[in-house]
Amino acid sequence: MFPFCFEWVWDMPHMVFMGGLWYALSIIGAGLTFAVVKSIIDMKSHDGQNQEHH
Amino acid sequence: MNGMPLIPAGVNRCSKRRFAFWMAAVTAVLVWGVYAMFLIWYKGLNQTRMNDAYGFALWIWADLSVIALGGGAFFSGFLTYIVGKDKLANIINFAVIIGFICYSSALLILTIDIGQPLRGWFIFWHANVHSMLTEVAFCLSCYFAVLTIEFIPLILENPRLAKKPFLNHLTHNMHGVMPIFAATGVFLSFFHQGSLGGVAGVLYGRPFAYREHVFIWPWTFFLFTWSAAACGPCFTILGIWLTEKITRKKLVKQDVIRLLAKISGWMIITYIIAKTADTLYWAFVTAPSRGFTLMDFYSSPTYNIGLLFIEIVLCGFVPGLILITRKGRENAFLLMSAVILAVMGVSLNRWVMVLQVMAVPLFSFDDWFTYMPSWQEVATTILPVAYGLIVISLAYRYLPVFPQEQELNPID
Amino acid sequence: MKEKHDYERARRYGMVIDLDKCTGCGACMVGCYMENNVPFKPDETNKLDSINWIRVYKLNNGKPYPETEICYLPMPCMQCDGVDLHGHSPCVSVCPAVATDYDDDTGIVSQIYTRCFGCRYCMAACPYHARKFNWWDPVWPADMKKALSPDVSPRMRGVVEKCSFCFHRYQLARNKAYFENRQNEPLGEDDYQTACAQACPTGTITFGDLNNKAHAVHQLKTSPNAFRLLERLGTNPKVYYLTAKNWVRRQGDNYLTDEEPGKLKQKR
Amino acid sequence: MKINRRNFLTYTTAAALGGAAGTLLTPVPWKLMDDAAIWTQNWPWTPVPEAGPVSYKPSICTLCPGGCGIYVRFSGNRPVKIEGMKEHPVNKGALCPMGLSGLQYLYGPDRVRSPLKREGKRGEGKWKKITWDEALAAVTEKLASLRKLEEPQSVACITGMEGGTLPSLIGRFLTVYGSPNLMRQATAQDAGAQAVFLTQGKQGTPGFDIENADFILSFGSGMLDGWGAPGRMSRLFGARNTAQRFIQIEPRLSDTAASANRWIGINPGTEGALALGLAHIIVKESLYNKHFVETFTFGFNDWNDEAGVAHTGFKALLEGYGPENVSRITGIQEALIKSLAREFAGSSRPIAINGRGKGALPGGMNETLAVHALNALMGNINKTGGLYVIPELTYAKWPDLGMDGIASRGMRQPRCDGAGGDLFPNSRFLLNRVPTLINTTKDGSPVEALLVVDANPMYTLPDTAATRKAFERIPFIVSFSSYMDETASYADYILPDHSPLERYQDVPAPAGMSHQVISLAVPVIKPLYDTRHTGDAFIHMAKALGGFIEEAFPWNGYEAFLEDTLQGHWRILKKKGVVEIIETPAASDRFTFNTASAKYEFYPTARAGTGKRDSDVLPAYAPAILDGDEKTFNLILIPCDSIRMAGDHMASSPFMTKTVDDTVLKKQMTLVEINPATALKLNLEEGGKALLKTPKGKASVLIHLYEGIMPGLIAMPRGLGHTAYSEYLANKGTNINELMGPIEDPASGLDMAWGIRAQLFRV
Repeated sequence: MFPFCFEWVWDMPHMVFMGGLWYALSIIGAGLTFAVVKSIIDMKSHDGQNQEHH
Repeated sequence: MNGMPLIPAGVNRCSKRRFAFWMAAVTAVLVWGVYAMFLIWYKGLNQTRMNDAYGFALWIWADLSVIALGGGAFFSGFLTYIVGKDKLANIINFAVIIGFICYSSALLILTIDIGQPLRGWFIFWHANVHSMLTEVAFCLSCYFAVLTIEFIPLILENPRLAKKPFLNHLTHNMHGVMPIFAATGVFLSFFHQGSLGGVAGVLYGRPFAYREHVFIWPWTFFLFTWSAAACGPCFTILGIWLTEKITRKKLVKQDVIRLLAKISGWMIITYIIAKTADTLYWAFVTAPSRGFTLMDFYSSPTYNIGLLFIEIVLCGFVPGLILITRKGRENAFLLMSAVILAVMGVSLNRWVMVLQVMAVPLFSFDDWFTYMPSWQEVATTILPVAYGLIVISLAYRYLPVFPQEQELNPID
Repeated sequence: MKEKHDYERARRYGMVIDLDKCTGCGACMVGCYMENNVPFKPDETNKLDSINWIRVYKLNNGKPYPETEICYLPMPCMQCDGVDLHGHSPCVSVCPAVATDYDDDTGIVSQIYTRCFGCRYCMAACPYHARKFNWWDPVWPADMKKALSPDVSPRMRGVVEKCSFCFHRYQLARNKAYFENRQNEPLGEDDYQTACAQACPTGTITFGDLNNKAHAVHQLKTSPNAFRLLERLGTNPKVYYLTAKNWVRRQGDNYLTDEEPGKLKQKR
Repeated sequence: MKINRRNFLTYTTAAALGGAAGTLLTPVPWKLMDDAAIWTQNWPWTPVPEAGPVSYKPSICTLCPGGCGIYVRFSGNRPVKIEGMKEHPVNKGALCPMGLSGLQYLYGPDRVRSPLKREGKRGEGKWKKITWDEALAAVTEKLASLRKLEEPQSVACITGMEGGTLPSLIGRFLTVYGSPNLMRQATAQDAGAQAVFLTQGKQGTPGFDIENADFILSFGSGMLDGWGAPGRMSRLFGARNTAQRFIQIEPRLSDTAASANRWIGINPGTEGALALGLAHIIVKESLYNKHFVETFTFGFNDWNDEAGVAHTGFKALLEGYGPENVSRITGIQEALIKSLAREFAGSSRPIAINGRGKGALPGGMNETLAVHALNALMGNINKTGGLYVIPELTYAKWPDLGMDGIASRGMRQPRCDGAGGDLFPNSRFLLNRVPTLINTTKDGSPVEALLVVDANPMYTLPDTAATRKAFERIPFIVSFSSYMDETASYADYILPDHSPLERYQDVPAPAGMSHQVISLAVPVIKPLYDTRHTGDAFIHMAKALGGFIEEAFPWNGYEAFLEDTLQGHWRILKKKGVVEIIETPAASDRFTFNTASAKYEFYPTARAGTGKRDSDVLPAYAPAILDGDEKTFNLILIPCDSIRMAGDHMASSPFMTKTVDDTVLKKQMTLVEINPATALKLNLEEGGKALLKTPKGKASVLIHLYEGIMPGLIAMPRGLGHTAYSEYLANKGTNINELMGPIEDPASGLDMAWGIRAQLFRV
């Protein structure tokens, strides 16, 4: 899974597969971080007011 | 805080007593399953009737089936967020819940199924990128994470939680980035649905399962994704229909259902044509090159050629044709028959691609291998059903799952 | 990058099993049990729940008395080279956790018991049923633990095991060669033999390096009577069988009614 | 910011979540998971074998009479594997599954770990651990009291078939004690030995030079199913040259038949008739070795005795065995009988062998004589590729016996099995007759005390129910078994012997070998448990009994006795483990016979006597009269042997049982083989349940359809159905001896049974 695991090889299959994986994980991570951070900022700026979102 | 209502505003729910009674009944089944599960963890897989010939059995079928049926989530998400079928936003919550249940169940079943559950994480840590199962494990868990993320905003819409400012903002912001998650989910789903097909298709030692490859993917890779996308929505429709029957309420407008049914119908028809082509090529080119005739694979009383007919014609072409015709979709009986047939069809396909693969003898001095699950296997397979019912019940009671419910069931 | 496996030059250990010599005595099985710490249960009659690294099958020509013939067929792990001889044997390519691997030095398919987490995908992939699962905790009654060999680690419940061509013997032979300062020479036939080949009282099993002209298997495998099990699947087993009986050969693979064993165009 | 309950909760939750997230970024969770994974390898029931320096110790496998050479592989001081000894003349490296799993007989769960005294009822399994002093004192006391009553002949001893000096030591003990009743269960080898005595006048066992024969005609001998020394037989089969022909004659396609060049199905029990039928053709067509027959044999042609009485010879006997007649008896086509006879006689070194399966049952004496006659017709006696006689070893070095009156009187009593008496003068022991003799005695039992050494008669004797009934009437039973076998578990005292790898045992004349090989099994490991060599136990008892008995045993232990006995061989044996004596008799000695006529006797004069007609003396075809009426019991049950199963007193090891196919044993049930045609008539299906009934008993069995068995027969594997031992062997299937009874051969008294009538019902 990580390049420091001993079965890791820098070959095409590993790069494609793990590339895809880490790519997906980064998107999920970034998306989540964005939502959480933005919510904190929003909460501060709206002074704790609820927001209509529908 | 305690004064806040738990039940969403503007909808009617049954009495606490009645709900508790229902939950107790389902929980009893759940406890039975959990008991079996612990028995298996404690005593080992000898509690099952799997054997060296039948290393994959009931669970793997259940696993593949729930994932295929949970395919409604990714495909609805794809249609709603990416294609832009806004109408489907009315069922996307339910589709996500079904998906969540299916995928969490699948992961649970996998932890029961492996001989050394404490080493389960080796699949990530020591991943073999050539194995279809590795691909399944990665995409499955990632997609489960996505489903959880998709489920969270809905949970946060519970009236009591929605009062918290941070959670309120979080809901809003998560909705904002949802198309990105949905797209990621579609990407992951495409691969893991496919790699589940690949699991069987790459088995070149098993001529019943083996299929010719396109690049590194066997045909079953595409057929599995395709069939999950085609039949998953049918399971969503079936779920909605059952919920409506149980709650005795109309929850989703019929035009939404019909739209989903129409898309599903076209998917099924195209899928089954592809599946037919695949079957013909396999039966007349791939298998004979390995010394097998088609009937070699269907020579047992259990696994006879009738199965192929049921899978392709009865549970493939028939529901597909019903769903692509307007009259079929508009007739409630035909619609639901088609939906049930399609769900059965995809489940049967998964059954065949797991259990029949194991059953077919490869040597003339071997007989067909037989297998009957033990009660522990049955209990742990029913466990997700009970679990699913509990999650749906809770979600339906406390969360605004169906946006059209208020409109369809106005409270005087 | 993984070094490309040199099929012609590298060692490829294999077996040639002369079915016309096999009397079905089962000595190979017992020799293997003892060598490899194979466990045993009070009831071993369910052969699908019985751990055997090599199992002797009984084939029957199906003809009525007194035209009946039987033939015994010992079946160890075939140590497949896989499609196109790349080492992607049916099992190795599917194991999600690299718990089984193809050794480029010897062509032997390994199994790491402590790595295996028991998903059994390899068992589903193997057409020879060579892989066995530890459905039960192994139990050694009375003082039987004292007979366990330290060369092969006993397995635990929930993992897959299979014939290793007695790989530990290869390692011991290499160590010995190193101490005797002949590490640069290829191992001789006698330096490394599997327990079953050694135990076989009739000399049915010949073991050696298929690529080494000095080893008997090199020549034996080219016999017109040689065939491999289910070779039409493209598994490329390194276990060859010899028989003069056509009916046995026919049962070793699948043939359409108009096909004749040995007369098909074969990929090597 | 004020801390109140609400935001306190929020902050703690946030902190916990943050902490959890933070931890995930450290190696801690991975380390913990890794530990969990490692823990699964350290389950206390997953052993880690201790490593040690590797060494090999040579010895001899004594699990069967084969006497194969072995190397025991050690890891440190633990024996971990048994491998064949390449340089041993018998097996040359080859071993059978039993020998390979020998360590399971050392470490296994069936071992008796200390002397035991019965506590509950017989066979109940309640035991009290006692010391060796107590155990030996109890047995000695019983023996002394029987001597005091002047009834030493009421002590009997059953020994194993291994031969060697231990039975001789026990025989010496019994002689000086005053009992003639030393017995063992006769096998085909004993029938062969008697045939050798009758035809050649020599005491010894027949040896077959299969190595050099070019045509092997086996009358049902399971050459590859455990007959003779299995290691040797398998090795010979693997190394045979293509010119060698091997014909197997039996009603069932056994593993031996499957490996033969040709398998000829025959009506069961008619092998003797076929041998005579073949001889008929050979004689009629003058294909026999005329020089040998004319010069060195007696009774081939008709002859007149000293009194001038005319007698018929062997040639005249053969008149009645023309191909037509023999074909009718055996079910083999006339043309095949003729061609077989010509092929046999046309070979340069043909050899005929008999003894069904492993040779567990002796069979009829006439049948053995008829087969030996085939060898004699070809002159293949005591020469390359032929039938040799391995003379019995004599142990001259022992001091002469002094015997008191009690002993002398006791020794003059008739044997309790009737062997050597008027009825069966040429038989040395007839254990098969003992149960019936005990059961038909009106009061009490002729046997007051029974000592059982290396034997398990309660399992191995035919007609288990009768044996059990007889044993019930024996007041005092002592077993010296190392294992909790059926007899041991029924005994009053168990004085456990060392297991084979823990004890000295000399192995002369391995079964079937063509020349003398003496091997010595040496202990490779100190005894694991509180056991004692049976030889030591007997020497100890002799000393305790005092008087002449003590004087007869001047040795301080079995090892000293063995050293004294083996004399010159001892040093070589201690060093090499084996002495090989290959005697190539000088051409002049080769055909020297010790019979009355000093010739090879086709007409065994030793059988002649008052009232005996020529037809009683010549080896006419005398079929065994099977128990049961033909109409009710319309099928015939025959035992079948497999090298993967042991049917003798050494039971199968767990690993042997593990190799047994599921077409032989399924869960706790034996599968019997029947022909699909028979099954069709009886409405039986593969794997179906059935009830098997014989005049001796009944058993619940499963059905296995097998094309390779003659229609009308039922084959049942020998070696299953143990009631004692551990769960690895007990209650698995049916013991065929429960269904089969002995049939007394009128000529020898030996058990001539090869089957029994039976019926089979679907249930």
